[in-house]
Amino acid sequence: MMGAAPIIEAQGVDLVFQTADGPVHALKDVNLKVNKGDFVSFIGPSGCGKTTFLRCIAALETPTSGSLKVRGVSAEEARKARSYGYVFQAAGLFPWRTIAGNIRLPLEIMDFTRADRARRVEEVLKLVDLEGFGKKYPWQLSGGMQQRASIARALSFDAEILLMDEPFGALDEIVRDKLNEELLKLWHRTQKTIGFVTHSIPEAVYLSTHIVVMSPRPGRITDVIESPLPRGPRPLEIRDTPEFMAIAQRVREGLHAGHAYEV
Amino acid sequence: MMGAAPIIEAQGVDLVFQTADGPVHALKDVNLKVNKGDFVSFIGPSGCGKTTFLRCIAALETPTSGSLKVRGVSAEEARKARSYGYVFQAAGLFPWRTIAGNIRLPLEIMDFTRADRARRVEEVLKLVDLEGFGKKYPWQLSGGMQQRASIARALSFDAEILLMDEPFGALDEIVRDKLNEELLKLWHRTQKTIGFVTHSIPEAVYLSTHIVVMSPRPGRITDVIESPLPRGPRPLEIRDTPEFMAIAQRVREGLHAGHAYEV
Amino acid sequence: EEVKLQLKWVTQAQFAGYYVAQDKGFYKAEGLDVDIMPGGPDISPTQVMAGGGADVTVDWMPSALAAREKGLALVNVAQPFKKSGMMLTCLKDTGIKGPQDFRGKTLGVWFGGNEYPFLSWMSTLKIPTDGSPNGVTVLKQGFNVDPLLQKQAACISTMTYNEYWQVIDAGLKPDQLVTFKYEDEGVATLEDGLYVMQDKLSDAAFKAKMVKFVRASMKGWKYAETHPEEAAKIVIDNDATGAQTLPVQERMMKEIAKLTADSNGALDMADYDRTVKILMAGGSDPVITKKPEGAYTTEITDAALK
Amino acid sequence: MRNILPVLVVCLVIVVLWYGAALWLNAAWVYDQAARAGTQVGFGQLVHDTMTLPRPKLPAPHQVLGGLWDGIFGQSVTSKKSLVYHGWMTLEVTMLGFAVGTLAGLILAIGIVHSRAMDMSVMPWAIASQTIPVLAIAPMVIVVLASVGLKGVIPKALIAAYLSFFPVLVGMVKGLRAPDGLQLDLMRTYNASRTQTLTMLRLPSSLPYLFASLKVGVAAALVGTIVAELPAGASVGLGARLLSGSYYGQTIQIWAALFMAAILAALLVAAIGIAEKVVLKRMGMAR
Amino acid sequence: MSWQAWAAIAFWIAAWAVNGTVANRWGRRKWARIFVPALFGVTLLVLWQGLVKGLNVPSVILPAPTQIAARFADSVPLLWGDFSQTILKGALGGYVIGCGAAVLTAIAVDRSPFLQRGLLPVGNFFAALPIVGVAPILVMWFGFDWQSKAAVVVVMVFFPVLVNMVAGLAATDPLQRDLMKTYSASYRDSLLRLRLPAAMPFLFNGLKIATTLALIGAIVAEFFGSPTRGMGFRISTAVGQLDMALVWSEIVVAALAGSGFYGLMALIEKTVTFWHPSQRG
Ligand SMILES: Nc1ncnc2c1ncn2[C@@H]1O[C@H](COP(=O)(O)OP(=O)(O)OP(=O)(O)O)[C@@H](O)[C@H]1O
Ligand SMILES: Nc1ncnc2c1ncn2[C@@H]1O[C@H](COP(=O)(O)OP(=O)(O)OP(=O)(O)O)[C@@H](O)[C@H]1O
Ligand SMILES: Cc1ncc(C[n+]2csc(CCO)c2C)c(N)n1
Ligand SMILES: [Mg+2]
Ligand SMILES: [Mg+2]
Repeated sequence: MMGAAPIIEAQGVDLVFQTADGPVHALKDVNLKVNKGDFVSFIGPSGCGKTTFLRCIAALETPTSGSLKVRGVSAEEARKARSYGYVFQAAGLFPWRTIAGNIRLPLEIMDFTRADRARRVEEVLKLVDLEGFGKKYPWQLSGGMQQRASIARALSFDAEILLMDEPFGALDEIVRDKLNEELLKLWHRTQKTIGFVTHSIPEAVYLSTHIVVMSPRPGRITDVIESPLPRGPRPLEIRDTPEFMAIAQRVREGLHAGHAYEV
Repeated sequence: MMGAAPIIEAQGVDLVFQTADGPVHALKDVNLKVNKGDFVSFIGPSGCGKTTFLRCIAALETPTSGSLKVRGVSAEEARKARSYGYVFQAAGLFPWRTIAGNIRLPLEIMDFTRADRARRVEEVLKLVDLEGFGKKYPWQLSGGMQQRASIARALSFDAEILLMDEPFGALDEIVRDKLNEELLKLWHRTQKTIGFVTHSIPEAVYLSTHIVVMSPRPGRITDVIESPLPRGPRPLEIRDTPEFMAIAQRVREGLHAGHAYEV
Repeated sequence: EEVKLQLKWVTQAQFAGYYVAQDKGFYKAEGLDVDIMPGGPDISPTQVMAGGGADVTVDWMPSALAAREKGLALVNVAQPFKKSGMMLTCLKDTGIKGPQDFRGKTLGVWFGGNEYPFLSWMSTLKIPTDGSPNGVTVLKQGFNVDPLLQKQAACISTMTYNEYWQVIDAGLKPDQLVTFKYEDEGVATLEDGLYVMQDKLSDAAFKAKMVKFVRASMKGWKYAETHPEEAAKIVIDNDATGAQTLPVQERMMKEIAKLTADSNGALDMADYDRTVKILMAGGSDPVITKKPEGAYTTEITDAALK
Repeated sequence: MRNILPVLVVCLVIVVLWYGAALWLNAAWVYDQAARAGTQVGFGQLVHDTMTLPRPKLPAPHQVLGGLWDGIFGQSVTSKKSLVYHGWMTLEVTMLGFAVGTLAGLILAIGIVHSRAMDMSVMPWAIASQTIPVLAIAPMVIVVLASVGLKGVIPKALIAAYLSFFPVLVGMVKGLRAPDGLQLDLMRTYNASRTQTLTMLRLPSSLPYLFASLKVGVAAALVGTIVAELPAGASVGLGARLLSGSYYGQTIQIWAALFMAAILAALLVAAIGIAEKVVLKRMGMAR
Repeated sequence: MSWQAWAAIAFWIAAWAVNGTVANRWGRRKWARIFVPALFGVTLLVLWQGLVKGLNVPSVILPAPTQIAARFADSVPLLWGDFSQTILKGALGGYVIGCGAAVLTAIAVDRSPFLQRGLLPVGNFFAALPIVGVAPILVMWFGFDWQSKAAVVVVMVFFPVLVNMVAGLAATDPLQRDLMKTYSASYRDSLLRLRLPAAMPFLFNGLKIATTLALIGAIVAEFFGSPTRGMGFRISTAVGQLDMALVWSEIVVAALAGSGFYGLMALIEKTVTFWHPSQRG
């Protein structure tokens, strides 16, 4: 998280929601630099502002104050330049489109040529291991497969950044393990910059180059942990190593410190 | 899971759902004995029949064949005798009733006296750490608080058995840890028999006296692991002990063995 | 030359003269292309005229004069109907023998411009229509004679040529009924006349067209009077709803003929004066308050009947 | 299919009740007639008479069926006495009015979903517009349009449209707003234009709502047409049939026309139901 | 077209611009929620006035809003009499009876899926019988006074409310039903404590639709026979007397009453179903 030209750079980002019950201070003085190729996980208790911060990066939310630059320009301009793919917690596939049709959606919107579209759809379907399922409808697939399709959709137009908000939150542990492994491979292959929100400490530690620990009310970054784990392939068993456990422990402590809770 | 008079006893339970796509064999030859005071967790991949089996015990589903006795009578009779409290994955509170009103619901149905109702509501509200929230409506509470309210509701009429279907599935890790700890205390205090469905290996190991591992298509019990961990209080740190890890590993292996997957 | 004629009611022998003139080519012989537009319960012919939707309309004089006082300058150009066919038909077993027995009873009346003769009659009889015990209770009568059959009213409004016979057809015998013809009670007002907008009459071409129209129409009427069976057939052919039946229309045509027989189309001044007098005699609530000026012209019939 | 038996049972109950009601309601007339004729009626005579009156207060089911049968099959379809002929006339106007109303509702809904100002101003007035009794304004509309030279089908269709645009408007505003925040956010991450969001997200996800409101709308259009047929120079159509039946006290004719209208409505709704099945199936939305 | 017409059109454009800005800038404020539709309504009136005056439309065809207002002002007692005959007696009476009967029927058939499957299609068929055909028949049966109007209203509101209520009673989710089963709750308990409360949002949906239907039904029925008062009577007779300003005054009363009635039901809905997501705001 050092280096000359960070791809995401937040300085003093503040965000206050005006609600019926009064203002909610969702983000307070958030500072963060993400370099090209980093895999950054955001972890923190429910309501601490992880989603909100990711949405700020995606210009789906506008900070009340502070500066947020993505690829050197404002988040809004970066959105207009289609700089990122976004994966939501729910797959959010359109039920009236086939899997291929869903993946084609951003390509149609961005005016890719017909031939290019077909090629890319094939490509990403292969990437997420869904060849042959293009003609199926979303509800004909299992939850895990739907989630992979939604990742394929975010990858199809090959944006530089991939933002993922608890993409595996709804899946069971074993499916999740498998998708984690695949995501890591994919990241490695494509060298994208990834922002990843999760609730799971092992998941965060297993995947990331940097783990951002947040605390709630108002949402702040309490710790940014750089992972000593290899940037290369990480077998699942790495989770049983003492190194892994040590980082996990550090994350856990960070979390507990910030957890001033009423559940 | 031995002993003279098991409180739950399943013998050769089979359940086939007739669906539009043909029959789904959800449970196949399930045999299980649960003794009074046991804390039994059910774990297994998605779709393996955990929920279905719990629902059979609650007589919300009727096995196609086999015998299932609860407290020595049929499951249906046990339901009519209000032998258990059931906690669903979603809190399922009635939005038009306050928290206290929701907890009062089973008491009203079961014709408890007015004074008794008030006393019990107060009692269980305290038990789940929600004193002072009785007058709030469900939607005014966080997810964790709602889930605790739903547990309080299941506890209020003091049934002998508590059946819980992924009660903490929707909560974040830290909240979950805390609720796990409290559930354990509660179980210890009340000496209830608990059936508990979960996806999380640490959760299952941390809570249970017995862990039932299931495998899908058709749903079978592949392993029943008796925990060597103390029946008394278990601090959260127990999860870092080698003993704990060993059981967790055994569960994980059992799971992988049964996981014939397409994700 | 096009003429649009708005009728006051649905297609039936009441308007046979026009259909006959159309069917027998009397209009065509005058070089006219006449579009006969049937009316209905919710069609106010005066309103259609005001909107310019028709050149000439069939209307009752009370309604036309009332509209004239409201500022809609309708002018009578011909009067094919000499006599009034309106009457009040009562059930004998209600005990009604004469108009004085109306008090305290419920009477069915048509509204929508047809209520004026009744109201005038009641005010000449000095019977209030407010439902007081000393007066009569007025019902807005629907399209049919049910109120009498179902005994919801002691008397209902009927036409000699139509509703009266419906009552008979429904199974009541003439001797079970008591009828009061407006004609006999001395309160008859002029019915189906032809009316046009006053401003159009300043146009010589329009006047010429009306002369031809009235001449052909009267020819039609006279033909219908003498050939009731054929006239009824023509009416049936022109009824788009398919609801009319030949025997009913033949009977109606014969009754209508009694009303048109004494008219050559020209407005009889005595009838006109009587109608105006009755309408103005409304006591506190007359239908018209001042003597109408220019509410008729004899120019058209003078020219047509030359 | 599994509804057939229950429907038959309910129909049977209704028919039985209906016969009872016919006996009860028509008895007064039969007794009156007997009294006027000075005769006595026994029960058998009473049953026979109440079921066969030419102008009953309530026609017996078989009389209505007879009227329907005669109206549909007993006449050549071009005859003015044929219910098929009048039904067809009504259907034509209904379809035109329905098309216009649907289009208007759609356009307004799209406007409302895209413009806050329209949303805030149009909705309350659209609701108010539906509290105006159509039967009251129908004659005026007919007269006004006649005065500018519009006659025949168009004024009637406009009244039908006036009734049918509302359900479509309400349903489509709901439908076009059906996409959840996630789906809309997804489109934003693609920086999709409003038109793209409309065609690729809002319209497809509004389809189930569209069909639901089309079913209400087509029934409303039929009612509008019939109302418009009353004052429109009572000429053709089921409305005119109802009116002339009423005018001549032909209760059986009224009931036959009424049932014909209800059958027409049922057929139209069923047709839309079929279209719904086909479209949703092709879009993979029917499971 | 004369100057009035052009002025009205200019006003329209200006008002549209004002509304656009207000809605976009202050759209969430309370005053804007009233101001914007109000200005829109005023614009409609101005446009109407301008076009009627500008195009010289005869007042027996379409009176100008000012004429209607004047007529309204000096016939308040008459309008009130008609209002109480048609709305207070006919519409309201029928509304209460019809909705009440529908709710009770829904509860009665709720226990029998067989009846539901049979009744609803048949019900939908009868609901499609056009009111203009039914009204004369009911007038014949129930007489000329408000009772027959109430009967028409009953027929009109019964099925929409029934259909909504039946849907509402079935609207509980499986989890909630299972919960009641785990308590081994009686039919009465689950009806009173689960299904009735859960049905309320649906019921009010039906009740709101029924408000405008009730109004229309009561007015329309008067066209087919009535005593000499009532809104429908006045409308149909005033047309014959070319008193279009009075006709429109009655229509204004109908629209006001309809909107008011609808608003009242919406208000009651808000208090009864305060817990429903759509009401929490
Ligand atoms: N649109 C909004 N309006 C008002 N408050 C909001 C809005 N979105 C989020 N919040 C509030 O902002 C805070 C941060 O929410 P956020 O969704 O970012 O949390 P999170 O860390 O993603 O939580 P979770 O793990 O539960 O997804 C919360 O208190 C939330 O209630
Ligand atoms: N009502 C039903 N009708 C038909 N099939 C059903 C029904 N309920 C469950 N099933 C099927 O039975 C199997 C077991 O389902 P069950 O819900 O018990 O799984 P589970 O172990 O609880 O899964 P999860 O972890 O996803 O909750 C699945 O294949 C499921 O699709
Ligand atoms: C709403 C209504 N208005 C008037 C009449 C009566 N009416 C006017 S002209 C005419 C000609 C005779 O058939 C008749 C009967 C009615 N029946 N219904
Ligand atoms: Mg979040
Ligand atoms: Mg489950």
